[in-house]
Amino acid sequence: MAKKQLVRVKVNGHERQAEVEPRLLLVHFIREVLGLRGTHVGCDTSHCGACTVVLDGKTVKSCTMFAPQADGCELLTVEGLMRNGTLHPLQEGFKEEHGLQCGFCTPGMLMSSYVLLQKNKKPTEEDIRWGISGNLCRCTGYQNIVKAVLYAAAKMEGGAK
Amino acid sequence: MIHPTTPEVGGMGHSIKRKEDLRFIQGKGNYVDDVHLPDMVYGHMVRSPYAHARLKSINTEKAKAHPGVLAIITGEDLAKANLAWMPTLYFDKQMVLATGKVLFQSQEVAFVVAEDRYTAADAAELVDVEYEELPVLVDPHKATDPTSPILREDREEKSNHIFHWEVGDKAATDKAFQDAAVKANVHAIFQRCHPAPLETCGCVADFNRATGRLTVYLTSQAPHAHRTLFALVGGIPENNIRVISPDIGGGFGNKVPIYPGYVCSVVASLTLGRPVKWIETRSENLQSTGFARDYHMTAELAADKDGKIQALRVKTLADHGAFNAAAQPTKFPAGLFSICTGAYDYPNAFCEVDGVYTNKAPGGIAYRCSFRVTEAAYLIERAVDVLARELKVDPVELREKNFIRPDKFPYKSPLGWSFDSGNYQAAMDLALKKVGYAELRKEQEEKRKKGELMGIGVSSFVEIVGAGPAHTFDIVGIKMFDSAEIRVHPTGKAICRMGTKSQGQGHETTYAQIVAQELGIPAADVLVEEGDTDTAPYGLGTYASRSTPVSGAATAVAARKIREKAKKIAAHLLECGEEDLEWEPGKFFVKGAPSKAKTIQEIAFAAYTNLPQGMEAGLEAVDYYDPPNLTFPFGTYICVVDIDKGTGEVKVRRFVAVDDCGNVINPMIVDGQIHGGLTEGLAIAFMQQIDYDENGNVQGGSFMDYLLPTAVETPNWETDKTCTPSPHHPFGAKGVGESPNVGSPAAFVNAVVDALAHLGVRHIDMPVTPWKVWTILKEKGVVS
Amino acid sequence: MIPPAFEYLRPSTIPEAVALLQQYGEDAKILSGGQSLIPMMKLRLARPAYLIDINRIAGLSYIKEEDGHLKIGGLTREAELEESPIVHAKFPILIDTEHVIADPQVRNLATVAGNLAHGDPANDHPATMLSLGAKVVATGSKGQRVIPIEEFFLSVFTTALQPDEIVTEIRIPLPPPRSGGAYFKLERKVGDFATAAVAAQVTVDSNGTCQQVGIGLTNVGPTPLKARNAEAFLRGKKLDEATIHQAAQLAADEAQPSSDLRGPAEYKKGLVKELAVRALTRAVERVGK
Amino acid sequence: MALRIEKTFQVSQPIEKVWGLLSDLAKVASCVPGAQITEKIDVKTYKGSIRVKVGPSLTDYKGEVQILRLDTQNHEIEIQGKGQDVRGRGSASMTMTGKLVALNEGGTEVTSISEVNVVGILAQMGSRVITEVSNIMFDKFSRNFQDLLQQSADPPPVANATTVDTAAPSPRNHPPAPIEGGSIAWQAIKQMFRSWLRALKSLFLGQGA
Repeated sequence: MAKKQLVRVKVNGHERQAEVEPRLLLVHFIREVLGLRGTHVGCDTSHCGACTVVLDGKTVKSCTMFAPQADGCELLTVEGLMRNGTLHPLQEGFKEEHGLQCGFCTPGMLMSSYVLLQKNKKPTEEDIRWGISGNLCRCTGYQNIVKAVLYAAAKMEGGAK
Repeated sequence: MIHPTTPEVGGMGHSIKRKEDLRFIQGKGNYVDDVHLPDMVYGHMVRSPYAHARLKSINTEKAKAHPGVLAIITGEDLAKANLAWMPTLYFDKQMVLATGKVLFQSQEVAFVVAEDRYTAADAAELVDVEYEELPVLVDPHKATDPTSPILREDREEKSNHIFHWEVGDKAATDKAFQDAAVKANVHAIFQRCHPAPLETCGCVADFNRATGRLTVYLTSQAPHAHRTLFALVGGIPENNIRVISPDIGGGFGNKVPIYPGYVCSVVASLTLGRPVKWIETRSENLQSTGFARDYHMTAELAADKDGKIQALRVKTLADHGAFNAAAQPTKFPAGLFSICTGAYDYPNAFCEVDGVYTNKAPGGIAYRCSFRVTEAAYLIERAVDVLARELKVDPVELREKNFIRPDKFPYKSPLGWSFDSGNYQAAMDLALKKVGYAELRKEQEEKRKKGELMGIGVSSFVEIVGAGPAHTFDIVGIKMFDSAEIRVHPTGKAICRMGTKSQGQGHETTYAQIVAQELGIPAADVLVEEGDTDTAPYGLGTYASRSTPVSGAATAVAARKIREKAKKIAAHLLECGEEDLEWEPGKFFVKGAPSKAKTIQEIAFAAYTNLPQGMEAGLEAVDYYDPPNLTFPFGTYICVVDIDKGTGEVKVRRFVAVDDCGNVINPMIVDGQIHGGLTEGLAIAFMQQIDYDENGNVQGGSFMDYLLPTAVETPNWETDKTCTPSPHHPFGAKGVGESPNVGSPAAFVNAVVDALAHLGVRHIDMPVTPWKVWTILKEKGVVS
Repeated sequence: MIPPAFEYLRPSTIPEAVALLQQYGEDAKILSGGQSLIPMMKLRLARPAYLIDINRIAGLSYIKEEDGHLKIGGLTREAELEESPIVHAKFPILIDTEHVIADPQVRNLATVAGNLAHGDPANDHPATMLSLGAKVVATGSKGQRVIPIEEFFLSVFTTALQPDEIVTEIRIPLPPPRSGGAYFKLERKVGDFATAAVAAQVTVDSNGTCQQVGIGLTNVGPTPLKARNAEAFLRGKKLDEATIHQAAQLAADEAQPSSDLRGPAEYKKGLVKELAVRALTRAVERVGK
Repeated sequence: MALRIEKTFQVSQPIEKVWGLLSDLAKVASCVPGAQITEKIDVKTYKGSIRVKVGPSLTDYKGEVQILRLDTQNHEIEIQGKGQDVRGRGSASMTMTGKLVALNEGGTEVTSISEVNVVGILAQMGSRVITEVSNIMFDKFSRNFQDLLQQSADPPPVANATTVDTAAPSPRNHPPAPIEGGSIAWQAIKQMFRSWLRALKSLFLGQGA
């Protein structure tokens, strides 16, 4: 068995660490070692984006990284979006605009949208569609997801004024 | 017709926000892979790389010796327990783990159980299976050739032919064709595709040796039916089985059958006395679980010279793969395919279907569809377009001329269905207006002069959903009723338990709205619970757009039973006769004296505290609803496409969808269903295909080649509605989840063919890829 | 899907990484962005015994102008190129390319160098770099060497890199004034490899006569292809519509596609022609800007 | 995945000399690196295994090769090779018909028509590159065959007009192979797997490395 690696991360603001086999995929580290099961696995070829998390401010597919690669990094998962018991505007937007059905893609969608809005405060519909193009949804046809992100963008802009 | 309720009550017609969303947006859903039990171990399937091969030996010694490996199950092991085969949902059987030979690539051969999933995967590679490759049968048209290998040695009948089924009046239909002034035909393949919900299939089987109870957490669209099947197949007393279908990450028909992985997990848990988790990978999902369609169809239409259709003749070859695992409960081998007469009124039809085995994954499941309705709707809507070309009339005009008129309902179709209600012209009119049809035709004419290619595709589909009446449907003999159990608590809040299972359709919200509508208890105060067979009343599950037509009806009827009792209590409280009371959602009041009223909450409290003499306490009811008929949702879809001549790419410029699903519970959710279904229709029309090469290798066995549209490929959908309630449904609803997937493929393909019609193009098979379009343009000399 | 086990090594300098490559030879594999390697490992088609993670090597991630070149570090991510002001100002062709490589999450990890070092004829940067006349800087046990891009791709998934070499930099000559470039790709959906794609970079003189031109083709042969005949044809000519069409035909003739799920070979040749017209036309349009 | 690959090349050696090589499995096998003949069933049939190591991938195949038809008069040989991945993930088989025609100038024209069938994960996941790789593989096969002829003949062969050097030969590809016997088919299969594996290690959708 390969030598275990110590992986230290700050996940949703909390320091966590564990010794793991180096081949442990980041998504399994998050789900099974950290116990954060909001991040999902939907494929095996890096296409679906259900496993999307934010690593040092950037979205990554956590099924296409080994846990040791995240050592020393800051992770944000869907469980970390809520602040002080209040839904993030994106979470609110997904609910208000019916941006989800089965909910399986939702955490990944939220994380991609989160970084999209960090980089682009007033995205167009086109920007949003390209911004979530690494995330597959089988239920919604994306239309209401786009609306949900626009809802959040408007709310966040409003809040900033 | 539907009594209006306030937004606070949130009865039918209100777009209230979904109750289930709160947990999903916080990452607190509970899907099967999220189930984590103490001492849980993991299963991994060893699969055949060959499409057809004799199994010479399986050596598990090395794998067993691998540290962390707990058990390895083979077909021979299962055979000892008489479990090597299991029944499919359609009068066939399927190997759980292969014995003798393998019949399709990725077939299940052995099941490895280990302490963790990494170890299980490692050990699976150490299972040494020796195969002898056999000739492969891929082309269904060659299935009955004398030179083709016989695939199923287990069957008495030494043939790859599964069934021949026919319906309709052959003689009258043939005669109509002889007499017809105009005939048209189309040969259309509805390609093999896969529902590919974002969550794959999986389970956690937990056999408790101390109690003798088996709990199975299952990605199941039909938990009760699965419990019964486990009991029948496994011989475990049904009271000792509990199936829990937790949150389901999409189903679309994929999660109706029982798969070998479930059975192996149960066997492993029984053997080890530990919980066993098995979650399939995406490749396994696409390559081995229920595929859909694979119908090779020919339709002929006969019409008089004015374009009145006289007859339809259909001949179809159905490729079922290695086992007929069609997950369908009708009495007909081709399900409801005989809805293929469409929205049109004509006297004669004849339809025949032959099913065959090939070396492909088993199935024939209903992918967002009521058992072959998608194939049928696609076929007739394509055929009508071809006939319009033949007659040189506008496809809209031809449809309008032949529509079943509203006064003809209930309409008896030539293949035997009784259509409940419809107003096809109304949906057509609204769609034409919304899309601006006349202007588009003008634009097309001008573009053609400039050599530009644009097309307008119309589809006026009729669906048949809501399985279904006991005379037509059953699953292993169990009738296709469904159920609801409502219990109103003393404080006027309620819990509603169902026999169905949401996979994203929003049941927790919509059933609550039905209760709100019927009892006036705010939807927010109604908890809806599904998926636990220990607590929910028996039901057949969610597929075939049956939740609203069947369980929705049961909910309404159960609520009405409660209302009957509530009325008695109200009369007691108001000291009047029941006949003096009138109801409006939320309260009974004395006729002519609205202030003399008792709210449902007051009545609920009284049901536990202040009952009339002799009445038993509590306020609850159960209903098992057997629908008197199916429902027939319909609509008109119009698609506008532009074709890039240089690349063959088709761009969907606009898509107008007018749906009629009768009375609507939650318009927001209905719209969401339509968006999703149209997107799957788009994917089927242009992208999705599970193909096989000549050696039986799956092409399209991962998301690398099984193409699902992203937000970039998906257009904005323009939706609208007409409303023609179902006359036999308690609140006039029809069901909607599948309409967009059933009705849209023809609209897309008709649009592309329309763009090329002036070049003599009459049909293009799905998926309509850029290279297919370009090749046609090249053949027609449009590109050099 | 579960990758097979491996030993994880994390060097902090290039020499350390090279030494590890030498030590473990073919049993080792460099882990950079990992967006091609890890999916392969998950399918157990790749099973390196040692994974040398170079992501923590400092100073390998940069985009800078120096010595008449745009220099891209060996660890520079695709997304960084996409966001670089220099690239936006001077290399619109690279922005085109970024837009169609895989998807946003993959671009956040995948490196430009990896996109080349992989030697996949379906990757997008090879064609772009061929059109731009880039050079690949490889560092190995014998030091550093500079490989012209046209000598880099040897065969399907085979590059000129030696087993102990790592791509540490990519150098792209800064385009002279009156240059423009574009990349046109047809993909079945976002995230897919190209059915075919064409990169074109042109420089014209004040009369509009073509001085320099580079044309690269994606996924229409065993290696990324440089359309040399088309390039030769264009040099010294005015880039009008007719000329562009003729050159596009030459490029199509140079393509050597195979039939596969993305379409028959004939279609792909037709696509090369069409996309070459579009890429050259856009490149010429961009000259003015 | 089924492919048909036809290759033709000319050599300066006389037909009998070329035939001597083409019909001798053991000799031909000497240029197959990494292959091991584990068992000689008879003069026409061998069992063997190949360990293929390409970049990060290591794969073991085992199988059988046999001469199906040997027509000395017409200088035609039909060879079938079959290999199974020992991890149980698929197989490849090839039936190659080799035919020699004497040229007027004294040389020989060698034609091979091969039907290759690939089954399993390589065919599932690798269809986009199998044709490319197979073509290259057969080009290499042609070249290796000519190299072998050249080694056993003093005069250099005539310039090869039909084959293309598609890859720089890597020294690692040609270690002295401890092989007792083998065949053209073995070599072909061997090379095929090498190439496929090289291809497959790279064909996944995510780009970059």
